[in-house]
Amino acid sequence: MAPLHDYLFLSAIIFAIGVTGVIIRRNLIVILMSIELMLNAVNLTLIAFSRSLGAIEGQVIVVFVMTVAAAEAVVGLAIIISIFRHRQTLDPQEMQMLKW
Amino acid sequence: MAISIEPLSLLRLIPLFPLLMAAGNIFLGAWWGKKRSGLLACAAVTLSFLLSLWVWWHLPAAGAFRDHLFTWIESGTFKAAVSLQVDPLAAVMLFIITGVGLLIHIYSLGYMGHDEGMVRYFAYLNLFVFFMLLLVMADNLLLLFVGWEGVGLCSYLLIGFWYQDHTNTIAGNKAFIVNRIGDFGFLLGILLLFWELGAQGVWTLDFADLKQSAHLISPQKVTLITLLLFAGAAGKSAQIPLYVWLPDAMQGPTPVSALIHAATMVTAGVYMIARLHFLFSLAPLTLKVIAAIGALTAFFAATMALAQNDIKRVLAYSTVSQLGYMFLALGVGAFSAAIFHLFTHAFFKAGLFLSAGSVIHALGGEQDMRKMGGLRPYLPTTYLTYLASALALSGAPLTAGFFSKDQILGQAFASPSGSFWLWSLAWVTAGLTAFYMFRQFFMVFHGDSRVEQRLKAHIHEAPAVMTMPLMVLALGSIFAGWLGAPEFLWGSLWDHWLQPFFGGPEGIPHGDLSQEILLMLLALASAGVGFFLAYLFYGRSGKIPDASWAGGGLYRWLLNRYYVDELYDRVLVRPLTSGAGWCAQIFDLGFIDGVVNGLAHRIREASLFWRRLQSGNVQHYLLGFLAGTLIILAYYLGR
Amino acid sequence: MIVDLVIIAAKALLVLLMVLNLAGLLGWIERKGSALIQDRIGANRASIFGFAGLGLVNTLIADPIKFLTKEDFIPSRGDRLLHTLAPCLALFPPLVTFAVIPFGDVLILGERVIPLQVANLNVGILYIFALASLSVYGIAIGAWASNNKFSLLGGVRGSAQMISYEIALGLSVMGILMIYGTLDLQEIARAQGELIWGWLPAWGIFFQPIAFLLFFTAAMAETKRIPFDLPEGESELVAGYHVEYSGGKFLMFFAGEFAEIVIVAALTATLFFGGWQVPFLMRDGFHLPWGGTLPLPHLGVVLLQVGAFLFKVVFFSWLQILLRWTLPRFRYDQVMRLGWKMLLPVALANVVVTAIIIVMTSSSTGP
Amino acid sequence: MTAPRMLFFILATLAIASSLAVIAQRSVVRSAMALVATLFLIAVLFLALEAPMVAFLQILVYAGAIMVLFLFVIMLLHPGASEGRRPLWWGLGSLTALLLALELITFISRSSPPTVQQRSTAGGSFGSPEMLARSLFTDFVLPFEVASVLLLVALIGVVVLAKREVH
Repeated sequence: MAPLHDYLFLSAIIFAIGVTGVIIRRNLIVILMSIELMLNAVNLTLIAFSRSLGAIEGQVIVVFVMTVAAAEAVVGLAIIISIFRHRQTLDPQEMQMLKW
Repeated sequence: MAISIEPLSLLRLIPLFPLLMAAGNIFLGAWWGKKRSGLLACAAVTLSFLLSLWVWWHLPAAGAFRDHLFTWIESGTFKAAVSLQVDPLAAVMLFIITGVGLLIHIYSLGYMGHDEGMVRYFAYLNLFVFFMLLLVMADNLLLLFVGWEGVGLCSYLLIGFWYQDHTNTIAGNKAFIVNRIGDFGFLLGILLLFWELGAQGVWTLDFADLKQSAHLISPQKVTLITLLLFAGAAGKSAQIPLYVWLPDAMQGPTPVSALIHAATMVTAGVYMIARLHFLFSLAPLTLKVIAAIGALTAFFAATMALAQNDIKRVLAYSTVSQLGYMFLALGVGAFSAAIFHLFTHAFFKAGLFLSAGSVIHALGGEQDMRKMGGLRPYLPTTYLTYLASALALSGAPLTAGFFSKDQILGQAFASPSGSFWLWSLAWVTAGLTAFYMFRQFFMVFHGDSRVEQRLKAHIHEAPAVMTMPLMVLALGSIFAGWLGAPEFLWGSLWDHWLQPFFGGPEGIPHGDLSQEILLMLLALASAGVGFFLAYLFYGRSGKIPDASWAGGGLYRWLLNRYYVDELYDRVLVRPLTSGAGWCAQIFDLGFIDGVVNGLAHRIREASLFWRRLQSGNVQHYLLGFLAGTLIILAYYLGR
Repeated sequence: MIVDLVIIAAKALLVLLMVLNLAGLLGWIERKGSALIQDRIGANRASIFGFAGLGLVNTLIADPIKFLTKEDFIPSRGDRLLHTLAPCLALFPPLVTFAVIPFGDVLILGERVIPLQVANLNVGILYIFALASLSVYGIAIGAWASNNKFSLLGGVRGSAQMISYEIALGLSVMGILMIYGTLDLQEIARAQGELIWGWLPAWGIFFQPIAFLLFFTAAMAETKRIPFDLPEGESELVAGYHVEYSGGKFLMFFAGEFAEIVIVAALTATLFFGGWQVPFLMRDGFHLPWGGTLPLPHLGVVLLQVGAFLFKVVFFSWLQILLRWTLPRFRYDQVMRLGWKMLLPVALANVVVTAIIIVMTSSSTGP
Repeated sequence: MTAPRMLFFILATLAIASSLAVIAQRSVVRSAMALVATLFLIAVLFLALEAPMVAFLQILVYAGAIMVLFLFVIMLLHPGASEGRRPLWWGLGSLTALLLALELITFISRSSPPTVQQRSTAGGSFGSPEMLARSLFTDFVLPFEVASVLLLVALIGVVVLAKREVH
């Protein structure tokens, strides 16, 4: 097994990539996917620590993270659909008025 | 000295009847019809009167009655209850309010019989009685204030009763506004009293508790409090400088004038000071002020009454003058005498007003005395009742006014806080009183008739429903004073009655007998001179003398009531309105709006700049958020 | 070490060949079978040296050659990368899925005990579902990359349909998992070797008949074949998600589809029909419930087991083809209604009832 | 370098490459496919970390359900307009993210690895379904139920949000 630090580094890098995606992309779907990326980076950390500490709780929490991520993605996509129906765009810059 | 208090749930019925009937007349009056509404209103007051009599009868045995209804406000240790209390002082007031009130109600049945708004009239009248009863029976200052304000409201409603006439509504407004000025002082006084006592750890407004702990307040504060309270009393009881509303208030129906402005409402101030006598006794300076203002009011109002030609205005100034007497008595510490004069005054002033009402009624609404004269054969009953009341007011021997006024004069001279100057002012006023009363008497009933021809045929005596109350009041004017005869005659039942309330004999100081008799004779002489002069100028010739006999200037001065209204207009109202206008149109627009708008503009400009930060773009926020995270992380890294 | 790797590689190769060959064979079975059902002759033209071989030459040799030599057409505005990736994604999951399906018990060669399963995973079922869920991408990506509205509609239909039926599929298996108490397919297969009341094999079908129907229906829907071939729907969408595919890529889609059939058949056999189990066959031979025993050599037992497994797989493949050529196509709303409003509630109820029965009988011995 | 470590580096490189592809692709579908690849690779890493159950759940839930939903929405909306170029903003965003990565890595490398305490793996090997289920249905049973409610809420919310008004 690779040392814990390797996994943490990988996780940090993937997380940073996810952050970059959220900041620079101008497509709501890609932004949402970048958020999933960040969540996965965190999951990786949890699993790595779970393995390293010999504690199953890390894996349990990952299961919960997945549950919440599923709910989040579904609701997010529903919002995107409903925004797209109103505005015909997915660019967050077009949604600065806090209203339809 | 503790007064034993007995609970008596009957008390709540006394104000309840008028209240219920007022509500009934307001909501169901149209259905009942005029006649029934009047009769029901009278019945309600009759019931209250009978209950009051019953209470009066049982009071000496009990000491005082109390009826706790419910707790109104409860905050910490402070508790204000809606509870009624009747002690000797309140009992006197109850008798006056319900008794004289009942007579006026009955009289109104005749006087207002043809009026469109009779239902409304009786509703107001009952409401007025209710509030007055509440004021008198309240066992704490807060409830008293409720009644106080309610009375003010009702006076406004009743003065402006014939609201179709603009001057009436103006008069109603004036009464209300001037009263508000006094009420403001009153309210401040209550709050200050409450606060100062609270600072001493006593959170209360109950009269009984106040009496226990009034001495805790520092003298300066007591002086301030009592002066503020007196401002309220001056407003309600029409003292200098707030008396101006009362003469104008004569715009209301005459029975209203009798009820409000002679017998009951204006006595509220006197009653309040008597009720809080323990507090005022702690403030000698305030008492001096009250005495001085009372004496001055008495004198000046009497002089103003000299030259009036309106039959009700003369009486109005007379009322102000007599109230001045009462305040003089209060000021010299003769609380009992003040209440006694209030009591007798209620009879003869109500009698005078109602008699005047009878005259006005007979002449179809004419109020100018210059268009009267020689009415004696037409109105025999009114003539007699008027004469009796006028005699009482003038202080003719053995009438009610004689005893009460004599007591005040005596106290003004003899009591420790009295003085020669106070006495002499009151003494001169007594002469003036006799003069203007009989001037009026002669102008109305004697001499040549100056009644307009078209009215002459219709002059008639009032119906029995009006004359009966007149006769009762006339009898009262003669005999009510006998309750308070001086020691050297048969002694004062009155002082025995009120003694438990005002406390020991220190409230009724007595000079020696010879001095007392001397003062009495002097007062009689003054009244006699007044009467003689009135006869000389107005009674003998049967004509109205040329007004300029005493030098045109002084006469005009008096006729126009010292131009006080004009003075107030110039000094207070105009500067105030013009100042307000300046504030509204120049200061407000130019300065305040300028400052506010300028500020708003600056803020707007700043906001327009800073709001760029809030782009609405989530990604910008995230970048800021990330930058913050980076800084925090860097901080921990750098440590 | 090296030997282990070789054995694993050999097993993987064996399974892969088995699946691919089976898939190819199924192509022939389908052609000839459908001809049989529709009372016609079927493929019989292509021949090698005059040998048409009941159409075998056609399906096994001529068709692949034809496909592979056809032009590989990519729509000009499509996504070239994804267009190429899609058929791989369609073929890859079914092939890999076979890794956890046991095709026999153990083969003992001298000292060496070789489990007849490519990879022994304790979460085997999950593995299968995970990979099955990936097969959506084949059609979704292929549809999108084609830049064709029929493709796109087919792709949308396909992904919705597969997500919908995945739930019913998973839930229907829950009952089996609860009864056998494991996610390991080999364990499940072994557990089915026992006997109830001394004579009835403890096959899943006897415990979970409803689950079997649900599973088979949902699995057929997952394979996107008639009556569930809405993603293709010739009459509506021309050819659905693979309108724009031709040549080798189309062959891959085609092969993937047949591989899925094999997977479904293998899974059905493993979960509900004893997998490689032959009734009453133990490791040392037959033990009949009424007392008779028939000892067999080890190799013979293994061959019998593998043969039984193969037989079951072929049987269920044939059953699917039979159904495909028997039933008409559903309407799309009917498909969705069947999935969400019938299969799903029934599967849920089945899980609950199974759980209750298990709890009630847990004091006594469960299978 | 041992074989597992080499395997890790191969997987890590691939994961980073594919996650970069997620944010770098102009085509949304390609981004999604890159994300699927990343998820798959992370699942493999999970396997290496003795979490097979979570690994397959990851594929099943993330790759199999969530990402299909993404694809589904992409195909449904078919967003055509491509994003405008904003080099300055991209540079700024990338720079900050890079800084974040650097700081995180520095932070991690400075920290000492936690002390390893192997716990008794009652009921199956570590990461087995039994062990996970035992933990899930004993210590975490309340979160588990709450999560189920959350899913229900999300379900209803999505129906409300995305359902077209039918008049």
